[in-house]
Amino acid sequence: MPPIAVAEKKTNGGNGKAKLLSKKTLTAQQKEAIKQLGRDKLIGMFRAMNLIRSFERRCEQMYQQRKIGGFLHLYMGQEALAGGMLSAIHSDDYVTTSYRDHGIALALGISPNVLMAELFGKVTGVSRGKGGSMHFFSKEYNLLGGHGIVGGQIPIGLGAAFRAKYLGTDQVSLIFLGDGAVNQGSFHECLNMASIWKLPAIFIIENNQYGMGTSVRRSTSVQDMTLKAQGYGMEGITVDGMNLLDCYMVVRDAVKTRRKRPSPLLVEAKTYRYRGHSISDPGTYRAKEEIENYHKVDPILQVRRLLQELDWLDDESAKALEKEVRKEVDDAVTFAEESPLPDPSERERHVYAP
Amino acid sequence: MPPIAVAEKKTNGGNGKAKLLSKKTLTAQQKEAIKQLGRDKLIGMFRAMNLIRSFERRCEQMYQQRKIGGFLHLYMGQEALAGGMLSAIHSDDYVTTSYRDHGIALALGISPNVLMAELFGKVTGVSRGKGGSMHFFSKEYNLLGGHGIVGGQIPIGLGAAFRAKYLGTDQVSLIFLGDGAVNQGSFHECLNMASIWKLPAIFIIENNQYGMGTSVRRSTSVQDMTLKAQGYGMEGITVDGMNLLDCYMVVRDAVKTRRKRPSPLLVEAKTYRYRGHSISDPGTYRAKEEIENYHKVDPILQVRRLLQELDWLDDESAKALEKEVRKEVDDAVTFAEESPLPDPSERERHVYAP
Amino acid sequence: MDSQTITYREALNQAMSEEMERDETVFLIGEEVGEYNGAYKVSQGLLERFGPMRVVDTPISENGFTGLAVGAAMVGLRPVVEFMSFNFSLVAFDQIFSNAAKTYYMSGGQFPIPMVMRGPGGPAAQVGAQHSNCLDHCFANSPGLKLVMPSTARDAKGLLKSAIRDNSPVIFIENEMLYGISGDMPKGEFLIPLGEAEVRVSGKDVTIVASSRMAHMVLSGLPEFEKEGISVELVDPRTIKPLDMETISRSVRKTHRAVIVEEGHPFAGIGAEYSHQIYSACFDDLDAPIARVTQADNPLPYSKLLEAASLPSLEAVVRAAKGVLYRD
Amino acid sequence: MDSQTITYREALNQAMSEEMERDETVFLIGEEVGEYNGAYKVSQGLLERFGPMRVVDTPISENGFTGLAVGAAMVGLRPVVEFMSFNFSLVAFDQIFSNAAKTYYMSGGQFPIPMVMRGPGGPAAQVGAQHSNCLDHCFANSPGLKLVMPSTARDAKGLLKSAIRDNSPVIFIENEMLYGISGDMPKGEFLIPLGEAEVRVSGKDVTIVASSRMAHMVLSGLPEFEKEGISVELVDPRTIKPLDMETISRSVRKTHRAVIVEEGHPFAGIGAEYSHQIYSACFDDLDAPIARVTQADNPLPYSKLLEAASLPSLEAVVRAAKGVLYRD
Ligand SMILES: Cc1ncc(C[n+]2csc(CCOP(=O)(O)OP(=O)(O)O)c2C)c(N)n1
Ligand SMILES: Cc1ncc(C[n+]2csc(CCOP(=O)(O)OP(=O)(O)O)c2C)c(N)n1
Ligand SMILES: [Mg+2]
Ligand SMILES: [Mg+2]
Repeated sequence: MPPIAVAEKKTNGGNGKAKLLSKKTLTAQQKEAIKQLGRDKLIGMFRAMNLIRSFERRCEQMYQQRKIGGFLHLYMGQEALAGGMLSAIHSDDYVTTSYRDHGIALALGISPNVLMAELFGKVTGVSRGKGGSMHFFSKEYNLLGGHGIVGGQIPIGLGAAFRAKYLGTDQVSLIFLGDGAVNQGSFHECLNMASIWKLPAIFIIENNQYGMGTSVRRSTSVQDMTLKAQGYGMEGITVDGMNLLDCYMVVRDAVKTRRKRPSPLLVEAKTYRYRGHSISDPGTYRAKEEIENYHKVDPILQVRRLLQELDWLDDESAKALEKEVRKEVDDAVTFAEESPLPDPSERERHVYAP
Repeated sequence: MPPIAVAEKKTNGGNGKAKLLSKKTLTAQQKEAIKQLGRDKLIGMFRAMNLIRSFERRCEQMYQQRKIGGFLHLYMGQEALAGGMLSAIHSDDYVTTSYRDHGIALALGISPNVLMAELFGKVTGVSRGKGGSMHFFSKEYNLLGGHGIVGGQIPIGLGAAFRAKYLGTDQVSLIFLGDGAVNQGSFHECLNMASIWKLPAIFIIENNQYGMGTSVRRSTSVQDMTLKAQGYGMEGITVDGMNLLDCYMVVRDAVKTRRKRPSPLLVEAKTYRYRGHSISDPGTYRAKEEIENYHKVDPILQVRRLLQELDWLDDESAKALEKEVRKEVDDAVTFAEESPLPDPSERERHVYAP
Repeated sequence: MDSQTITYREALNQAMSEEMERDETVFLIGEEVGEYNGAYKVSQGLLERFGPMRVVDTPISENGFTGLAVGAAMVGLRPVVEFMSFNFSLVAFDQIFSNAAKTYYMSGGQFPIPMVMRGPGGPAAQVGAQHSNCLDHCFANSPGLKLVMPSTARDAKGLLKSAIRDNSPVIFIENEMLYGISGDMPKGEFLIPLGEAEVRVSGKDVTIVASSRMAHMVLSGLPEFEKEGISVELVDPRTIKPLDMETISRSVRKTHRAVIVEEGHPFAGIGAEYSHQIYSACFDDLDAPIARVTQADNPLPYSKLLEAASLPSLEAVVRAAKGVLYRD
Repeated sequence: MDSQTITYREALNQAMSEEMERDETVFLIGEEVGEYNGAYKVSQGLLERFGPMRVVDTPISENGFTGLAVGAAMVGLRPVVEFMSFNFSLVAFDQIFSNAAKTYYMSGGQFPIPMVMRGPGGPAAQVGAQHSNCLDHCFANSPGLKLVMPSTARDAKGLLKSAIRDNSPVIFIENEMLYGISGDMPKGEFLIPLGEAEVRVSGKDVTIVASSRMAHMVLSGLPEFEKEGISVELVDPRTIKPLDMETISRSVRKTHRAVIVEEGHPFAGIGAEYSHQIYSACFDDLDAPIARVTQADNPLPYSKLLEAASLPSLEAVVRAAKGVLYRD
C-alpha cells in the first residue's frame, strides 16, 4: 500500500517560471501600467514595500527584546501583493485578511506608529492594544481585520461585499487568505454565495506555498487554484505574487469592470514567505536553496532595479528613501515606547456596544 | 440594482433529456449490464424498488395515525439510486447517508420489520428506537447512518474509506448526500482529503433538485456538479438517477477499478423526490406539472416496462410480486406494533460504551 | 390599552417587519426565510413586503452566512440571521464565538456587531438527539454575546425589537413548541428592554426559575402546585445574559427556597449558574439546598416513551418543590 | 518504584507512542503532527516511528478530519485527533457534538466511538481573544463525551493512555503553558483511570478545586497561603466528566469552605457546576458561601497588562480563601 501522505523531498525550486521585472522584457501591459502609474505613484508603492520590510525587521528585534508578545507572523517576501493590489483600490473599498496582516495594514497607509503601538499593547494602538499582531482593525481605513482562525475572515469580507450590493455602492471587497485557508469549509461556502449573488468580492489567495510546515502539494488536491473557481462558475486568475506590477494590474482590471457590474473573482498569487510561519518557527522544512532562490526574485529588489532602469531612482535617492523609511520605523518604535499603557479600566470596555 | 436572489418561476420541466429504459433504445452497455445481472438479480432490484415505495406509502399512513413521530423524509422517486447503486457493491462495503435514509436501508437488504419498528420507537428497531426515521444505523449491514445535520455524514463516510486504506482492504465507501449538502463546508473539506490521500470514497449527490424549498438553481453556483470535481483533481460523472441500469453501472464501474487502486469519485445523479421535503412540507414551491412529468419517467415504471419487454415479467407475476411486497410491509407493521416498547432503563443505556 | 391577541410566531413576525420598516439597514438572512416564508413560517410575507435583497434565502452554509452577517454588521448593516434551528448553529460556532462575540472588543471598540441570531432551540417532539440540542449555556458563557429566551408572545415581540436595536450580537432562542401559543399584545410599537426578568406568578413558598417552554410547563402546572398547597413564585429571566439577578434574588429572599428548571442537560448548564449566583446572593436566606430539574444526562432518544423520560416534567418540578419544602 | 523525570510534553508523547505500539488501530491525525513533529512537538518522532499512515498530516480542515475520525472509530479504528489548539475545534463543533457524542446512543449501542480529541486549551501568553478560549464547559455539558484536563506529567500520561483505551469519545485538554513542566514518572506502563480526582495537597481550612494550569498556580502559591496561616486542601478533579464528586465533597465536608478556580469565564462554567454540586452534597457542612475565582467576563485582550488583569490570579485566590474564612 502506498502511504497515506507521501513524505516529500524538500524542494529546491524557486519561482522558476517568474519573469523578473526588467525594462527589456516588460510586456505591453506592464509598460502601460508604468505609464499610468507614473513615477511618483510607483515610487510610493516601492516605498510602501520598503516600509513593510523595514517595519517587520524591527518587529523581530522588538520581539526578541520582549516588547512584543504573543504570536507574530511576518509578511516578508510577500510585499508585492499588498503593495501592488492595495494601490489599485479606492479608500472606501474594504479589505479583510488573516493574522499575517502587517503588510496589508501598512500598504493601506495606516501609520506605523499605531501599528507598532498595537504590537506593544499600548492604548494608542490601532486596536487599542486589545488585538495585537494578528488583529489589526481600522475603521478609518476600512480594514476589517486581522483574523486568527484560518479561513474565518472569508465570510467577514463577503459581508462587506454584500453591503456594497445591498446599498448599491460601487465598492469592492478584497479578501486575502492563505493557501492553507483554501481547505477550510468557509472558503467553499463563501465562493458559492459570492457567485450566486454576484457579489463584488475579490478572493485573493496569497499562495506562499506553505501553511505552517505543510507544503501546498501535501495539503491541496490541485496545484492550480483557479481550477477551483470553475466549480463555482467564477472567473479565476493566477498572478506572479513576486511582481508588483502584475499584482497591481490584476486588481486594477478586476475592479474596473466590477464596480458597475458586481461579480466575484478568485485570484491566486504565487508568492513566498521568507521567514518561518511565525516567529517561533525555524522553518526547517524548507531547503536553504529554496529560500535563496526566492530571494533572487525578491519583490523589492525587482522594483528597485526597474526604477533604476527607468531612471526614476538613482542610488542616492534610493538610499535616501530607505533612510527615510528606517526613520519612520524608528519613530514608530519611539511612539510605541512612549505611549501610555492602557488604563486597567480598558479591560471591561468594549465587551458590549452602547 | 438586480435583486440578490432572483425569485424564479416555477418550472414545468421534467427530466427532459432522460432516455427511458426500453428494449429498443438500450445502449450496448445497458444491454451488457442486463445480461450480466440476469433475470433474477434484475427482478430482485425491481422488487427492492417496489419495497421502498410500498414501505414509504405505509409510513405516510402510519404517520397520520401517529404511530410514527418526529421528522419523516420520504425517498419516493429516488428508488433507482438506492436500488441500482447498492446492487453494485459488496456486503462489506460501507454506506453512509442523510436523514432521507429509508430507501438506502431497504436496498441494503435490511428487514422492513426492524425499520418499521424503529419508526414506531420500539426496542426491536434497527437503532433500538433511539434514532427514528433520520437515524437508521446497522452494524450488520455496514450502514453508518442516517444523519440529521446536512453534510454531517460526509466526513463519517470518509472515515470508512480511510479505514479501507489504513488496513489495506479492498472496501469502498459510498457516501450519499443531497444537492443542498453540496454547499456545506464539510463537502469541500472531504473531497480535498479524499483526493490528496486517494481514498476509496464515492461521493454520490442525489440531486433531487431541491433542498427543502430551494431549487438547486438558487442555491448552487453551477448546475453541473461534476465541474466541482475538477477543483479537487477528481473524476466526476453525471448519471440519470431515474434509470436503474445507469445507476447500477456507474457504481459497478467505479468500484471495479477502485478496489485495487483506491481513488475517490464524484457522482451526480439527477433525480426527483415526489413528496415534499418532509411529511409536513406541502411542497407548493413546485408546479404540479413538474411533478407529473417526473412521474412519467418513474424509475419503477421504467424497469417494469423493461422487464416486460424482456419477457422476464408478465402481468401476473408482476402483480404477485407487488402483493408479496405489500405483504412484507404489512408484516413489518405487525412486527412493529407487536414489538415491546423500550424498557425505561433503555434511556440511560448507550451513553458511554463499556 | 388597545391590545390584540396574536401568536408567538406572529409576534416575532411583527417585530421583524416593524424593525425592517423602521430601519432600512435591517435585513433577514437564512435558509428558506424568503420564498418558503420560513421553515416555521416566522418570516411569512416578509419577502413579498421587503423584496429579495432584504429577505435573503441562503444555501445551506450556516458558517458562511453567519460570518457574512458579522461582516455586514461591521460595515453598518443590521442583520437578523435565522437558524432554521439552533442545532444547525453548531456548524457556525466559529463565526459566532470567534467573530461575532469578539470583534467589537478585539478592534478596541471600532466595530460594533449589531446583529441578531434567532431561531428555535431545544427539543421539539421526537426529532431525535441531533435536532434537540440546548446550546444556551454555550452562548451564555461567552462575553460579547447577549442571550434572550422569550416565553410569551408579548416578550417575543418586545424583546426581539430590542435585540434588533441592540448594538451587540444577540442570540435569540425561540421555541418550536411555543410558536402556536397566543397572547395579548399591545397594539402599535412597544419594546421590552433586555436584561429584565419577569415575575410571572407571585407566591410565597418557593421560587421557581424557568424560561421559555419550561416557564409554560410550570404555568400550566399551577393547579398541581395548588393541590399540594404550595404557593409558587415563578420567575422567568427572559434575558439570560445579562441576567437580572436582582429580581431572582429578591424572590428567593422572600421564599427562602428555589427550584431551577432547565430544559437542557445539567452539567454546567445555565441552571448551574443560577444556582451559584443564588447561593452567593442568598446564602443566609436559603432554608434548603436549591433543587435543579433538568433534562437527563443522555442524548435525547427518538422513542416517545424514552424521550418523555428524559425531559424535565411537571411531575419532577412538583417533586422538587416538595423536596425543598421538606415535604416528602 | 523505578521512575524517571520527564516533561508533560514527553509524557503525552510516551502515552501515544506506547498505545500505538500496543494497538495497531490507534492512529494520530491532525495538522502538523507528522513531518513537523507537532506544532508544540507533542508528537515528536511519531511519524518516523509509525509512518505516514498512522501519523497523518491533514489540511486545515478540522470539521472534515474530526468527522473522518468519528467515521473511522465507527468501523474499528481508534483515532487520536490533535487540535493544534482547542480554539480551532470551534469549526469542528458539529462533528464533535452531533456525531462523536451522539452516535453510540443514536445507533442503539451499535457503534461505539473510541476516539480521543486532544490538544492545548485555554489562554497561553498574549495570544489574543480568538486563541484563548476555554471550551471545557461546552464539552462537559454534552452527554456522550468525557472530559479530561491533566495538570501534571504523570496525569498527562496515565490519563491519556486510559483515554485512548476508552471506548467513548474523550476530550483531552492539555495546556500549552504546562508542556515544559517536569514530573516524576514511573518507568514502564501505567494508567490512571478516568473519573478519579486527586487531593494534591491536604489541609484543613479550605478546599480549593482547580484543574490544569490553575492547579499549578495554587501549588506555586502554597507559601502565600502559609504566610496567611491558611491550610489549603487542593483537589484536582483531573477528569471533569465524569466528575469525582465523592472526593470533592469529602474534602469540603472536612474543611467546610470551598474556593473554585476556573481559568475560563464564569457564566455556566464548570465552576458553576462544581458549586451547585458541592452545595447539594454539603449544604449543611458549608460555613460560608462558595467563592469562585474565574477569568473576567470579557474577551481576553492582547495587552499584557490587560490580559493579566483578566485572568484568575493567585492573589485573587488568596483573597477568596480569606473571604470564605471571613478574614478580610
Ligand atoms: C481553523 C484553524 N486551524 C488551525 C490554525 C493554526 N494555524 C494558524 S496559521 C496556519 C497555517 C495557515 O496557512 P496559510 O493559510 O497558507 O497562511 P499563511 O500562514 O501561509 O499566510 C495554521 C494551521 C488556525 N489558526 N485556525
Ligand atoms: C446544517 C443543517 N442546516 C439545515 C438543516 C435543515 N435541513 C434539513 S434537510 C435540508 C435540505 C437538504 O437538502 P438536500 O441536501 O438537497 O437533501 P434532500 O432533502 O433533498 O434529500 C435542510 C435545510 C440541517 N438539517 N442541517
Ligand atoms: Mg501559506
Ligand atoms: Mg435535494
